[in-house]
Amino acid sequence: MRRLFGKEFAFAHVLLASLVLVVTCMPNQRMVTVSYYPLLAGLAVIEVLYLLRLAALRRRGAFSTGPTDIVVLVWALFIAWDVCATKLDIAPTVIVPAPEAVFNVFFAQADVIGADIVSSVTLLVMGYVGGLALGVVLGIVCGWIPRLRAMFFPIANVLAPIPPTVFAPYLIVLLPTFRTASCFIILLGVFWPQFLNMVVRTSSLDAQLLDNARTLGVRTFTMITRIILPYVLPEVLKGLRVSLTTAFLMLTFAEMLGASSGIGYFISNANNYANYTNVVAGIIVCGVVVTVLSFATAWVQRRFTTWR
Amino acid sequence: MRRLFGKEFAFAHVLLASLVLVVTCMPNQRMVTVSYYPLLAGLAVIEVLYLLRLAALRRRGAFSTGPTDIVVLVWALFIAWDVCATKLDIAPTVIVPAPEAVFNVFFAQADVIGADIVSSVTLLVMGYVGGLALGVVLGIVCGWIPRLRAMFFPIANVLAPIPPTVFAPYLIVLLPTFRTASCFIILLGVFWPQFLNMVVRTSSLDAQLLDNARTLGVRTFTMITRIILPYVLPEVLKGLRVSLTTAFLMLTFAEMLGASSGIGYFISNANNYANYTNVVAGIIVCGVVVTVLSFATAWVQRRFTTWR
Amino acid sequence: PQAQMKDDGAADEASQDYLTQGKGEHLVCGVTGKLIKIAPAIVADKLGYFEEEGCDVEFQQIALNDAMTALTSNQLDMDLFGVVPACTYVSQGAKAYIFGGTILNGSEICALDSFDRELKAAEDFKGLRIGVNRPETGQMVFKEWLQEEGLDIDGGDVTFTYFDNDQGGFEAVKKGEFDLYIANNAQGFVQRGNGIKVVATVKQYAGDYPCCRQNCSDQALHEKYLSLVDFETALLRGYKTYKQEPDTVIPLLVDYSGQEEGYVRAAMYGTDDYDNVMDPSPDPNRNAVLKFYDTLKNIGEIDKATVYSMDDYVVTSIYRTALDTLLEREPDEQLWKDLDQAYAKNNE
Amino acid sequence: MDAGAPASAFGVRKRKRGGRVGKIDIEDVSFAYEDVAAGSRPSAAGAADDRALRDVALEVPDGQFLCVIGHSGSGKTTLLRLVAGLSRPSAGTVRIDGAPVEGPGLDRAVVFQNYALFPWMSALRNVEFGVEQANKELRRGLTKAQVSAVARDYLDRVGMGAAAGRYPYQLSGGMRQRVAIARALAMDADILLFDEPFGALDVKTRCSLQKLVDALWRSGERRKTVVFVTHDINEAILLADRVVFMRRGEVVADRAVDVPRPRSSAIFAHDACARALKDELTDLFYLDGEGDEEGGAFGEAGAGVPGALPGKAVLP
Amino acid sequence: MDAGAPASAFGVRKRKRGGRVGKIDIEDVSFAYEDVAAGSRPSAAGAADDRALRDVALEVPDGQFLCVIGHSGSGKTTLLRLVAGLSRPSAGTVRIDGAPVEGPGLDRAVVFQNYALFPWMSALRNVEFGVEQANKELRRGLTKAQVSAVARDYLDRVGMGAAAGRYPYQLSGGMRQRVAIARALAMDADILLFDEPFGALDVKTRCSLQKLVDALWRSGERRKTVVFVTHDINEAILLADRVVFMRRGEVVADRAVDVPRPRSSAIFAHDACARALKDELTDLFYLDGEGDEEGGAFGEAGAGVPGALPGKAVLP
Ligand SMILES: Nc1ncnc2c1ncn2[C@@H]1O[C@H](COP(=O)(O)OP(=O)(O)OP(=O)(O)O)[C@@H](O)[C@H]1O
Ligand SMILES: Nc1ncnc2c1ncn2[C@@H]1O[C@H](COP(=O)(O)OP(=O)(O)OP(=O)(O)O)[C@@H](O)[C@H]1O
Ligand SMILES: [Mg+2]
Ligand SMILES: [Mg+2]
Repeated sequence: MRRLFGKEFAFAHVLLASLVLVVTCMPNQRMVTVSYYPLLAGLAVIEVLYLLRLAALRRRGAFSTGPTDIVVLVWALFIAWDVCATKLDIAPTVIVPAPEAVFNVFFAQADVIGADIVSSVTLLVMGYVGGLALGVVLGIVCGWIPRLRAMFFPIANVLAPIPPTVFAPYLIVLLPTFRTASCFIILLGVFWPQFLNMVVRTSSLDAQLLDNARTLGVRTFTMITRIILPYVLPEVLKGLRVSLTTAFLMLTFAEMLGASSGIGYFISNANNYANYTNVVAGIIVCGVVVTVLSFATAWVQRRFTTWR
Repeated sequence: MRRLFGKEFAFAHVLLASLVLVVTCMPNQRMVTVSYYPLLAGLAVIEVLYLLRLAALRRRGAFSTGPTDIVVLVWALFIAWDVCATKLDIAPTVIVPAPEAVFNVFFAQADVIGADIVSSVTLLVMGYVGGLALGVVLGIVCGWIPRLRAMFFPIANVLAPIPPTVFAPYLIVLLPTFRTASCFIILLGVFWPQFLNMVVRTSSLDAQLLDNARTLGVRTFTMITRIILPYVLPEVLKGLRVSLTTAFLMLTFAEMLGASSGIGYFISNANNYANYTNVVAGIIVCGVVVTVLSFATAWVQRRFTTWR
Repeated sequence: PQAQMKDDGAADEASQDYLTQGKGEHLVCGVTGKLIKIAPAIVADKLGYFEEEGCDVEFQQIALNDAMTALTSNQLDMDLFGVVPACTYVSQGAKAYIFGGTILNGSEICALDSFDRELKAAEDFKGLRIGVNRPETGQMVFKEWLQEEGLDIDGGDVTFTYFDNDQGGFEAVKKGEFDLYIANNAQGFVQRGNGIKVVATVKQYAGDYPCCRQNCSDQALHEKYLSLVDFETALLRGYKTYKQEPDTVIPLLVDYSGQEEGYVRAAMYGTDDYDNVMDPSPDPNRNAVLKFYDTLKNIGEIDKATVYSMDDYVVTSIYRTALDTLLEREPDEQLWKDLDQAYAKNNE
Repeated sequence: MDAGAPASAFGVRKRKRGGRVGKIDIEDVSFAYEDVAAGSRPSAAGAADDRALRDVALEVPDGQFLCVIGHSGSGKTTLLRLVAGLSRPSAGTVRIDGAPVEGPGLDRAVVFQNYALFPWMSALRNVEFGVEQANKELRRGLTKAQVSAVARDYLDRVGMGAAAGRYPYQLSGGMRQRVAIARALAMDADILLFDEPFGALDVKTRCSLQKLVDALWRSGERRKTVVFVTHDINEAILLADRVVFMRRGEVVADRAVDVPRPRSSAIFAHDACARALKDELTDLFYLDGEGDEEGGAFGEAGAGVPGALPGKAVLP
Repeated sequence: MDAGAPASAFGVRKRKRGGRVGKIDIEDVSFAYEDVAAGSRPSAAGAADDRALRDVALEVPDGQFLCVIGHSGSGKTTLLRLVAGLSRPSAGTVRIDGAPVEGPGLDRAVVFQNYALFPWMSALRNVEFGVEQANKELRRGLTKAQVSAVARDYLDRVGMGAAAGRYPYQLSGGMRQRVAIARALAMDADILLFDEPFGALDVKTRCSLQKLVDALWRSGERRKTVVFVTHDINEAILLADRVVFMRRGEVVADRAVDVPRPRSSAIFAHDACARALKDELTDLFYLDGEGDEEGGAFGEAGAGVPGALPGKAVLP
């Protein structure tokens, strides 16, 4: 308990203090036209989250150096970044924007970014859930029926690694709206690994479990819905995180076609203008959104795993 | 044994015959300037592979409808494709090129495609192997040492889903050549999932195994090299296929920066000029290369799994 | 109209009907990202010109490469980007029509601040390693020019390396991997202070060449012709505002793109120390397009033996009608007179 | 599938004509696992006679409690699987009430050593699922409430009523086997097949479950036919009407257990017949050196380690 | 780590002054698992006294073969883990030759029920690895060839010489335990700890391994101290110098086994002492109803199902 507020804790706060000093007092070498208040606000948010985490750990009586180590790393990075970019201007100008400018983006374009997040998350969740559901259902059916497996498993193995983005033109022709096409790209990205995984799982079902089901006179439909589906569920839940990562990878590309908002769109648009202030801001938003979604998946996973 | 050459086998060959008839005898509606011999050669290759597969199955005494079902599907697709595109010209002109034209690409540009394959496969293998090795080693180290785990696991979870492509400019600044930068994009794509997976595996090491090692007085280095590494090896081998898929997905994007050959380059270049004949040819090459690499990984997997 | 008559005329005289039909139709127009190259359209939209002309247009985001797919499958009526997709689609027998211009020229050649070689003739490029932004039309025109000047562009005299991410290209220049990098308008401006300067433009070697065009689908042309005319009229008015009222336009574009004012001004109008090479002219520029079609053939990106001619797919009548309308409305406006003169030079 | 099984309404059993319900005939049955090695040379398998069962003939009358004992690898499980319909004999026929077994059927309920329960269903749901399946497939026409009531009833009978809502992972090994037994009984099959159901349990738990099985079997309105595979000689003698001993895929001894019920461990001290049988079986077990994979005791220095692995181990 | 263990060259054992090598003192040791529930209220654990061990005091002289028996959950494994140094006592001290145990050490070799071997190493490599570790950590200065020779020697002694190159999955359960025993012996630790090493084996294999352990222990140049946990009363009496019986974390009986060696199963028929001890322990086992998680036999209809799960089951 005591160690929670030991040397490391003090060190983190010394670092924070120096960071604030650097930001506020050291003279800028690089021309920065924005105020540093948004940056300070950002730092404050990080600090508050860190303290909340510590408090939560303390309540649980668990001790972990994790949060403090992370926050130390974060402050150190911020100091290096601010010193190299804004203060001494020794970093490459375009691709290393000033932290002040990056954090200013969150405030100046809060409404745009908010809308982007909503748009991306909707698209992502639709593609993600659709891909998962299709992957699980088709995977189980193909895995369970040997003939389908023998036919589609090799085909899927060839198709899976082909980047869904090359199918974009076909999707546009085949699907009613651009949004559905974008959605489908994410869906494909999530679908293939899930499908392959489910086929393998289902076809390597525990022999004893199978015997058990067979002696109960279980037929195909019951087999799939009552035995295989619950059997693979923990596997599916365990894979949620990884699938989310894949979905996120696809998002950037999906939003290149037919999106008019979204985080991926925000980043690639900024990229077009070599506006790395926005690019970096976009990446940070990415990170935050992913973290939140990760927590959501972790929750879903915990919620629906009733047996191990 | 008899069923290997039953009704389905005959049906596949009836389909093949109709396909050849359609290709050679039906009048073209669409202007196609190339001969249909390359297409016929392609079909012959598929047929030979199919027969070889059947022969192999027969030798093993195993019966599977798989190859025949697949080949039936392939012939049906070819018939539909040729009829809709070349013969009746009812498919969208640009994005559905004539199969004759697509197969002609393999012959007309054989040297280019050959060089592309070599270039891509080298890049792919370097990134893939590098990503795997780094992911496994760092994953085990971070998974085994609780403090590192508490620090890097959350960080990795935030960084992993950010598409490596947004780091492209930074990679170019930091790395000596384009090729290494491209390589690194693939590496990153493979690294993150592997790293996260290894951290989870290592930190949830079987308690009995751990006790067993502890009673033998095993220290960190021996623990990692002699106990954890071989313990997670089958897991790593099982994941080779999935990682390969990820690596391939990244390849297309990796080859967008500074490549002057490669399959991904070939496709995106063709894409730029809406040359879907080349795009489709590229996708087919992709499929073939992936299949070959898949077989290679499967072999590696079998070869190095000495215990289960 | 003469171009149009040549188009389908011989086959089907009766089909000329479409030239007087399709007013007030809903148009779906594809745009890519928040690019301000389409400034006249943005201005016309923001200032309500489309509504005033009775044109009901909806802007739809779409990737450059996919716009033409959507257009040829009639999911889009028109788009404002890309001359390359239009040419390549037509060369493969698809129906897509260029009916106006978006950008003329636009590629700049950048190098390190320390780069001091004179680049006057093709000879001066010998031995240089050049990075290019792949979709940039200027790089294609430039390659053709070098080729015509007798250089081997496949590594013998110059090497080309392709990038889809401009920043990657610039970083490569800074590291000395490339001597030159061909990028789009205003990238040179962004890179100032990053050790990069603009050393030449493609235009100075190869003359005017088309970049983004206004393309429309077969269906839009034949069923929504008068709506397209109204669109063009509003767009021309937008062009006039762009030309004459920078102080109205710049805030609009800043707002649209989310970029800084300094950037927008430099990109659209140039500054004291930065010349913008891009010209957002709405003229379809038939002659330049046909020449560019040949360029693509010459550098081998479209089939040299293609039976389809771009001739049939550049429709100038829409622009002509819109310009006539405006000449009638404001007979004294110098801009319209200038455009009228340019039209004659560019399209006949 | 189960042509020979009478579709009987739950609780009220209609006896088939001839009065044989649950009679098992094993007629010269042989079985060979399709081994990996065998794949390349299908005919070689027969030559070396590595059949898991060799011409086993056995008749189990209706209502008999048969225990099968024998060394590891002697083919007990294989025999049980054939009766359950999970494997099909390479030669010979298994008949239930005269009809050949074509596959698993709801006239036979099986209790396995492991995986006897579905881990994602609570104890109650596990039992309900069995009853539901029997109800559906045999058209017994029970309502949902009745299914549930039957399941609860049997859980109560095995003393698991209070733990009905728990998931298998929340139950000890013994509790799980209780639930599995409840399910087998609740399905009201004609024949019960047990494959070392208590093999993984400790002595005490084992003992209490033996008593439970015995009591349940005896208290049934009609005694069911039971085939019970075990390693434990005491267990066999405590439970069975008849014990068969298997060695290398053959039945080498077939003994009636003429000991009055109810029985307890005291019988080994007081009942001469039980004692004699135990001694005989123990001799069979221990003196039967050949066929044992655990050769090579201390002092024989390396000798006696058999070249052949148990078949399971060489599967991929 | 092992301050009390003499760093002895292999084969030649230097006795510590005072001559005590391998004496175990368990001094009023208690142990409570940090349960999930306990996390929120650390003090409540002590109140309900759900400690796995309660003030156990036990002294095992050098060279004694001690068997620990008791019901499932009585704390046998926990006790063994404390001696092995895998857990640390909540109260009290475990001493080896007077020095408190700080963690696992190469002066103690453990044979577990499962996972006794590393599945990715061949039988020989498994044994070699143990010898290598002991050699490295205790600076015995053996060459690679010597290590290998020692490993081979012990594999031969347990009759596994011919199967040295096989991987664990290619070995039967009994063969695996032979290898594990070979490793424990080859490491030449002062103390051997066995946790139900034969729990998963069938009767026959069990019996042959009991003989093997007995023979190896007796034939050693010096008898090692052994703590052997088992469920099986016969096994305990056959092997041990002394048997302790545990119940609910306490030692409730502590008996010497005064039966001359070598022993065989015949002792239960002929040796009065063995018989008496067996009866006494059997009584302790069976008549000891409380503390048993398998309550509620047939007829008690739902009563007796305990509310508390075994601790392991509620862990995450
Ligand atoms: N799936 C399998 N594939 C190949 N051979 C097998 C398989 N299962 C069992 N065998 C072999 O068949 C023979 C009989 O095995 P079976 O499982 O019926 O024995 P068992 O008497 O049940 O043994 P145990 O007491 O160990 O359960 C053995 O030689 C065994 O090695
Ligand atoms: N990891 C654990 N976490 C919490 N409680 C545990 C844990 N392991 C054992 N227990 C509890 O501690 C007590 C003693 O367990 P222990 O494993 O020592 O018993 P045992 O005598 O070895 O039993 P068995 O014969 O089943 O192996 C039991 O009540 C058990 O439920
Ligand atoms: Mg068995
Ligand atoms: Mg234990």
